Amino acid sequence: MDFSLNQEQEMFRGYVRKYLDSVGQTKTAREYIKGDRESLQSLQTGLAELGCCSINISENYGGMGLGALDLVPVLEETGRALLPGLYLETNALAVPLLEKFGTEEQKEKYLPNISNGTSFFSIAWLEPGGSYHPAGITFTAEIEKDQLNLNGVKTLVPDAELADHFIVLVRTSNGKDKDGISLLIIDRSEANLTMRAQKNMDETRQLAQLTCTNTEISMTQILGPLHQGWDALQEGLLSFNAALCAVIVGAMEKVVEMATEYAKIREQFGQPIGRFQAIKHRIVDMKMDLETARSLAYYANWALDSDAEDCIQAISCARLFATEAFARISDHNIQIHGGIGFTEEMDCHLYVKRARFYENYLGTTEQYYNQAAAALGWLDNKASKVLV
Amino acid sequence: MDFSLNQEQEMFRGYVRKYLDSVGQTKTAREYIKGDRESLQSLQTGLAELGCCSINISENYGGMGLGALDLVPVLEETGRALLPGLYLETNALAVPLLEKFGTEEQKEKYLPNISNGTSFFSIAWLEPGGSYHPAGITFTAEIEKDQLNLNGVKTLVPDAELADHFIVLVRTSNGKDKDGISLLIIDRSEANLTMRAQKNMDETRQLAQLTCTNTEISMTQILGPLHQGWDALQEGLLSFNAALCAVIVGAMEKVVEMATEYAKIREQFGQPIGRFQAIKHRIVDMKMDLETARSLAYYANWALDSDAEDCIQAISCARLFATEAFARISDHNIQIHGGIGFTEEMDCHLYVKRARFYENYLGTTEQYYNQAAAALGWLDNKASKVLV
Amino acid sequence: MDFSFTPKEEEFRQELRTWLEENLPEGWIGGTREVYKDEYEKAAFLRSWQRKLYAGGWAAIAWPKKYGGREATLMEEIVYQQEMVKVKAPALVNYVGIHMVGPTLMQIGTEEQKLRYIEKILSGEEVWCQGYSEPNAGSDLSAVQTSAVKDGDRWIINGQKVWTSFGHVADRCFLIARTNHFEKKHKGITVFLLDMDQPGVETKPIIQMDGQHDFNEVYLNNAVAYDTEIVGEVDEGWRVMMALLMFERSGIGGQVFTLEQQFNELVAMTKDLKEDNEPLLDNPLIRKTMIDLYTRSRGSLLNYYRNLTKTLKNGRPGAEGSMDKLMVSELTKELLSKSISIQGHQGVLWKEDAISSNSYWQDNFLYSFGQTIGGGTSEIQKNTIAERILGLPKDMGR
Amino acid sequence: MDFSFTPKEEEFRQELRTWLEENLPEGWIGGTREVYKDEYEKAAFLRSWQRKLYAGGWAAIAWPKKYGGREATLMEEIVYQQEMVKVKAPALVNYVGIHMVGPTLMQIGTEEQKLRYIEKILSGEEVWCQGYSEPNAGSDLSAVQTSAVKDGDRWIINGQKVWTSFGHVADRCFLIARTNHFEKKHKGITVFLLDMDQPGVETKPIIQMDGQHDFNEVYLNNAVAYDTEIVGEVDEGWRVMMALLMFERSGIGGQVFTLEQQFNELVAMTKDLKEDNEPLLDNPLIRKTMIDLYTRSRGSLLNYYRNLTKTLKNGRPGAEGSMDKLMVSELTKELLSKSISIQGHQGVLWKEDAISSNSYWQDNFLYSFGQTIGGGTSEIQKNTIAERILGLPKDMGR
Repeated sequence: MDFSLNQEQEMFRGYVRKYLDSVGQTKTAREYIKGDRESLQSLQTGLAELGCCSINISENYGGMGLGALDLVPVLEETGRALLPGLYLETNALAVPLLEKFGTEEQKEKYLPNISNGTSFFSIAWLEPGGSYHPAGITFTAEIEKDQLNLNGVKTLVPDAELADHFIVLVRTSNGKDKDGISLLIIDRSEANLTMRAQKNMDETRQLAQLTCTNTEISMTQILGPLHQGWDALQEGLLSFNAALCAVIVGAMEKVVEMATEYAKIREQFGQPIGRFQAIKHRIVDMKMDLETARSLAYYANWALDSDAEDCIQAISCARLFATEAFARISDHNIQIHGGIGFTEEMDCHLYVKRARFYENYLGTTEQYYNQAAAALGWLDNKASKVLV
Repeated sequence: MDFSLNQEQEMFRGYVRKYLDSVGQTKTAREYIKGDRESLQSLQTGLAELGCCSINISENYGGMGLGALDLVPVLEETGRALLPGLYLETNALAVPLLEKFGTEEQKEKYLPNISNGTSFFSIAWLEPGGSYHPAGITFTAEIEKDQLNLNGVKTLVPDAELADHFIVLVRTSNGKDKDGISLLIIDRSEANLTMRAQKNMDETRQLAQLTCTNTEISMTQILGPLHQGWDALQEGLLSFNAALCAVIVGAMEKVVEMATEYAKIREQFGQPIGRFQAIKHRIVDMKMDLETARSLAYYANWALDSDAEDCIQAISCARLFATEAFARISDHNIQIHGGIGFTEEMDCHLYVKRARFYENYLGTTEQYYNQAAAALGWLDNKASKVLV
Repeated sequence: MDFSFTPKEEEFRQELRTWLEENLPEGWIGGTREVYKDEYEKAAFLRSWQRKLYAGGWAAIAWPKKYGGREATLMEEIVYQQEMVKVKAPALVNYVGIHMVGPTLMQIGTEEQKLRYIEKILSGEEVWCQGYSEPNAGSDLSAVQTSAVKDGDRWIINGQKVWTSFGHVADRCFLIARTNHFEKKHKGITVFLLDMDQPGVETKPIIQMDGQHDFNEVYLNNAVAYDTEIVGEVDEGWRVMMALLMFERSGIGGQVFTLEQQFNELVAMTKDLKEDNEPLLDNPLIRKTMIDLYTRSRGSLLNYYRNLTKTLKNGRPGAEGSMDKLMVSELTKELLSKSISIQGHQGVLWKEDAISSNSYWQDNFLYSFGQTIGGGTSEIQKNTIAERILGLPKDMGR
Repeated sequence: MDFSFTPKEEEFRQELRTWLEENLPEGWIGGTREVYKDEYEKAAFLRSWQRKLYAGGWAAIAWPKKYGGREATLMEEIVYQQEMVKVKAPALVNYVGIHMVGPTLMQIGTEEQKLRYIEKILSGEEVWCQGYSEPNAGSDLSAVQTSAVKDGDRWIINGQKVWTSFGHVADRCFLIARTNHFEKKHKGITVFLLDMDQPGVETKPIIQMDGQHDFNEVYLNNAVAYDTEIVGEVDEGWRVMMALLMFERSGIGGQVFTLEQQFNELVAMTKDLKEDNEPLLDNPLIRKTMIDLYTRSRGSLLNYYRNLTKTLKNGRPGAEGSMDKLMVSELTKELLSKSISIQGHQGVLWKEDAISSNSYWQDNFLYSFGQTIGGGTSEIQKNTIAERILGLPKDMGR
């Protein structure tokens, strides 16, 4: 029995923490909000130099060939700093998909560049209407010999402006259910895309609407089985969600620290407010939420690495708990800070907004409830709306 | 605008409170638990002498001809004292049903005796399987000329031993839905009933299983329209639930008082525990629950008396809030009392158990959610499982 | 028990409603609202709105007729709030002037002060802000540190105020300062009617988490006030502040009615928005949430009416106002939080990109965090309820 | 990261499992359990069970071999708890003796005390109770008022104890009393090994809200203890009590595994029970509740394993035990509360009339109210976590 990250993992965390401290933690996110892209660029270079981008890429393609648990401390640190950008989407969604479903050509084309930190992936899933269900995919990719003809609109594409590549859910054959959906990699440099920025309440992440009109693209850009991309995506999402939980745990840890520190120094009625049980016990509740989210997140990543029997429910429940707890404790954090917590100047609100960004990101809360129920064998066959 | 009980209503409350104080409030309930039936009998006589039993009975039948709101203060006081017995079922379910659906003969036979406090009604609805839905009714009453032949089992019949009469849901024609269900009044003295006591966690209320095997009873005992008793029952339940809310508010008020008083006198770490915000603020939460339950309950009874447009949703939501809040604050009350709250000796647990008794009494929480949704026009026609 | 309004109250409602229809900007009712280039354009618009209210006799309905009011009854104030919420009327830019400074001066101001200030408050010619909170005196106003030192007939004021709403456009400030450092806590505080247009007063914007700028920091660096600008007695400001709390007879009504409105808009949204062609409201989990919210927002409205009944009977509001404040602010926050969640991932789309026809959910959600803090935090409200209503012991340090 | 047990640990598990199968009463495993005429019959049964455990070498596995233990590792203790929960083994009647008195005496008892008491603890020949809590010292043990006054080689003890489990059948009591009234709070307390069988000791049952009688009041009216019955030094009892807390290495494991078991039984119930022919678990509202409970009970188990890992690495448990206690007791209460609710109105049927095949839901529900109180209330646990883990300021009066 040993339920802890190992020494190497914690050591790696130490390097990343030190580096992010040196660039001012949330400072990069704040500069990104103001429109400055250079700080983020330089920070991404820094992280790549530390090796963050290559952790879970096979050694064949320039990576370290490590697992989900090895990614955890890095993800936690990026969450703590509310890092903008596509590290999570790239390393925890695109990489697992490429590793498992990519052709040799695709792997060679993409993985080394991801590994050295020069390439980032975004994901284009939602369409106007906003449904993550298969029926929500109406973006067509008509097969014409060895070419695909793309027509459709994708919305809420995260950090599109930072992405070199997009994983896009498209319909390669007619229908409304998951059959006929394929995954496609669009290289920004090779396709004619129209992009329109969309305002995001979480301004540390940029969103865009992406439109294709008779865009031609090679069939070789299909990722995974033709028409059967949905199931491939579900596998990728297991990695993504396990990783997302780690990001959230990192953010939650910082929130608990902020609340605790403020409660120690802020005085009202001649007492540090941390002496009032309304504050004190609430921070304890936050701490309990944090530690539970952490246990569930670590276990989810272990289950993924070990291909454990309860892997799916472990991941979906960890995600459910983490997203809800993150929103809950970020809200509390503002109340504990009082008026100052309501200002733009303090970081409190950045965590509130990020929590909302993750709440229904790549699948709604309800869909993950259904996923967990299905994995536990609790869904009769009548129930249709399940992600997996 | 005047949202308060009137002076006469508050004055009547005063008399009842004074009387129940004089007999020791929950003392009667405790004696009832021990098997003593005489204290309750004498208390019921006392309440009848005050006029409690005649409030909402028409003047034609010896009553005062008043409304639901006039019953409220009395019901609150019975809740406060956790009164055993069938006052609620008799005056808030049987009386409205008799007044609205009873034949002249039935009214003359039953109402005067209820009014003078010598007759009490119980209700036999559930059967083994425990469903409050129409499909749960399989107890048959076969029509043979002017007689009914009864066969079936009813469970969880409340305070059966105290009842002279039972309102029984029976099937007078085949089927599984609400058509074919009739309401029947069985007089204990005239029918051959087999009763078996069932243990109730709330020992202040006795339960029994009631079996009929070829029991013959006159057709004149049908209450309301033949085969269409279900809809009649729903109307009676509106009165019942509005009244139940008032009972619960009375109990909740006492719970908040207990917690407040204890928090003022109990010392730990050299402080009255009511000075610790964990206790202090929790009692405030309880007080907020109480006052909200009260507002909703008073309004529900006003809506019933006034036949207001939102009458049904007002009653179902008041019931939902009251039952849940009662359970919640009774639980808190034990925690605030600490170890002593866990003992049989203190009254705390009696309120916890009564709260559980009411939680799903004559309809489950979920059914009342559906009732409220239907009344608000939020249920599409597909939804079938609604009480009304 | 009676939930009706009298014919006279309904007549009052009709008069106001007609006036609003005629005087609100074209397309305001049921249309687009509140899109300003910046906070100064917003302030200019609000000033012009207040002038309209003044001209129509609707700026300060509770004031005595001799000062330009209508001597409205408490129930008429309620009707007024209901109607203003209904049309989402623009904010009252001189709220502090009309609800705090005016009534205070009428009661304890000198004749000169009444003459000098009251009419300009009503007309909006002079906009007021309040100078209560300080960086180290948030919930605890007795900890005020801004000092005023006598110098002839002048007072020299130094210190810092925060959370001064409309401070950037206000002409004058209803300011509290410590005039006696030997007295402890509540004693030794004085209320000044400070001129904001002087070199010693500098305002800096506080940008809120919703990106808006409603509040300011006010830096007082040898700011000057005169003896004639003191309200009541020197060192007795606490009494002035306490008296003030009584003027707000109708309490939190506006927020209660707004919650009711937001709930109804949320119902509409759950019918409009669809997930795979099914309205959100057909989802049993969402429906349950909605019934919980219905029940509790009805509860908060009915609690408010019950407390209002008490105020009507007693002639003055009681501590129950804290219960209304606590419940409505917490519930508003919860409702708005849910309003974002049920929109799914599209709920993060902001401003003009928001998907709901009511594009204010996100802004209202962010703004709601301030509602459980401003005007006394929920924790402070709980202490008040515990101590003043339930008689529980006082907190540490109070 | 590694969630497996070593082959040696699994061997230990198998040995225990086999022994339990052979030694538990006929039909115990998966059958009927714990139906006693009264608490004395129950105590007699539990004494005989402890004798069996003693004979099999399973009564005190963590004890040194020379005192009859197995010197079990921490992980073996965990395995032991898992297996005992799995078969719903009878309670250990001499829990206080084995987990408190024995280890204390081994560490700081005199040789005479070790000889006199330890073996009889193990065999169950002498059952112990603890005399800690008093009517006015619930969460606050430093407020103990029971006094012991020296009289030659004797101490005359007067006062009252409450919440003394098995006090009605215990032979001896591990009792704290104030021996010095001049010292304040934690100082001046002494630990005695009191003989319960004497005229000065009287026990009265405390009947719990679930109708059971596990606890007692103990009245001490000139009860007598001797110098030889003092543990450690006079006036230094607080140190003894603190040292004691360290012996419980495995913490709240039993409750964590029980919660896991209860969750699984609840799942089974929601599949068994039907509403209109549909299993309760097919109801989306109930399913959501169940997934929440699954998530959090998994969370509490995993938190426990993470804290256990720390204990294994540090060689001693930390304050995280308070987090385990808080979470598992609150969650148990919530789960059991839900278990009643989802049974509908039939959930009130009690004892032999209960509808569920597991007829203990109602009893467990009622009993669970004690779990967030006994062993330090949830409020006390929160203070401990806040102060010892988060470094927040100490509470009033502490």
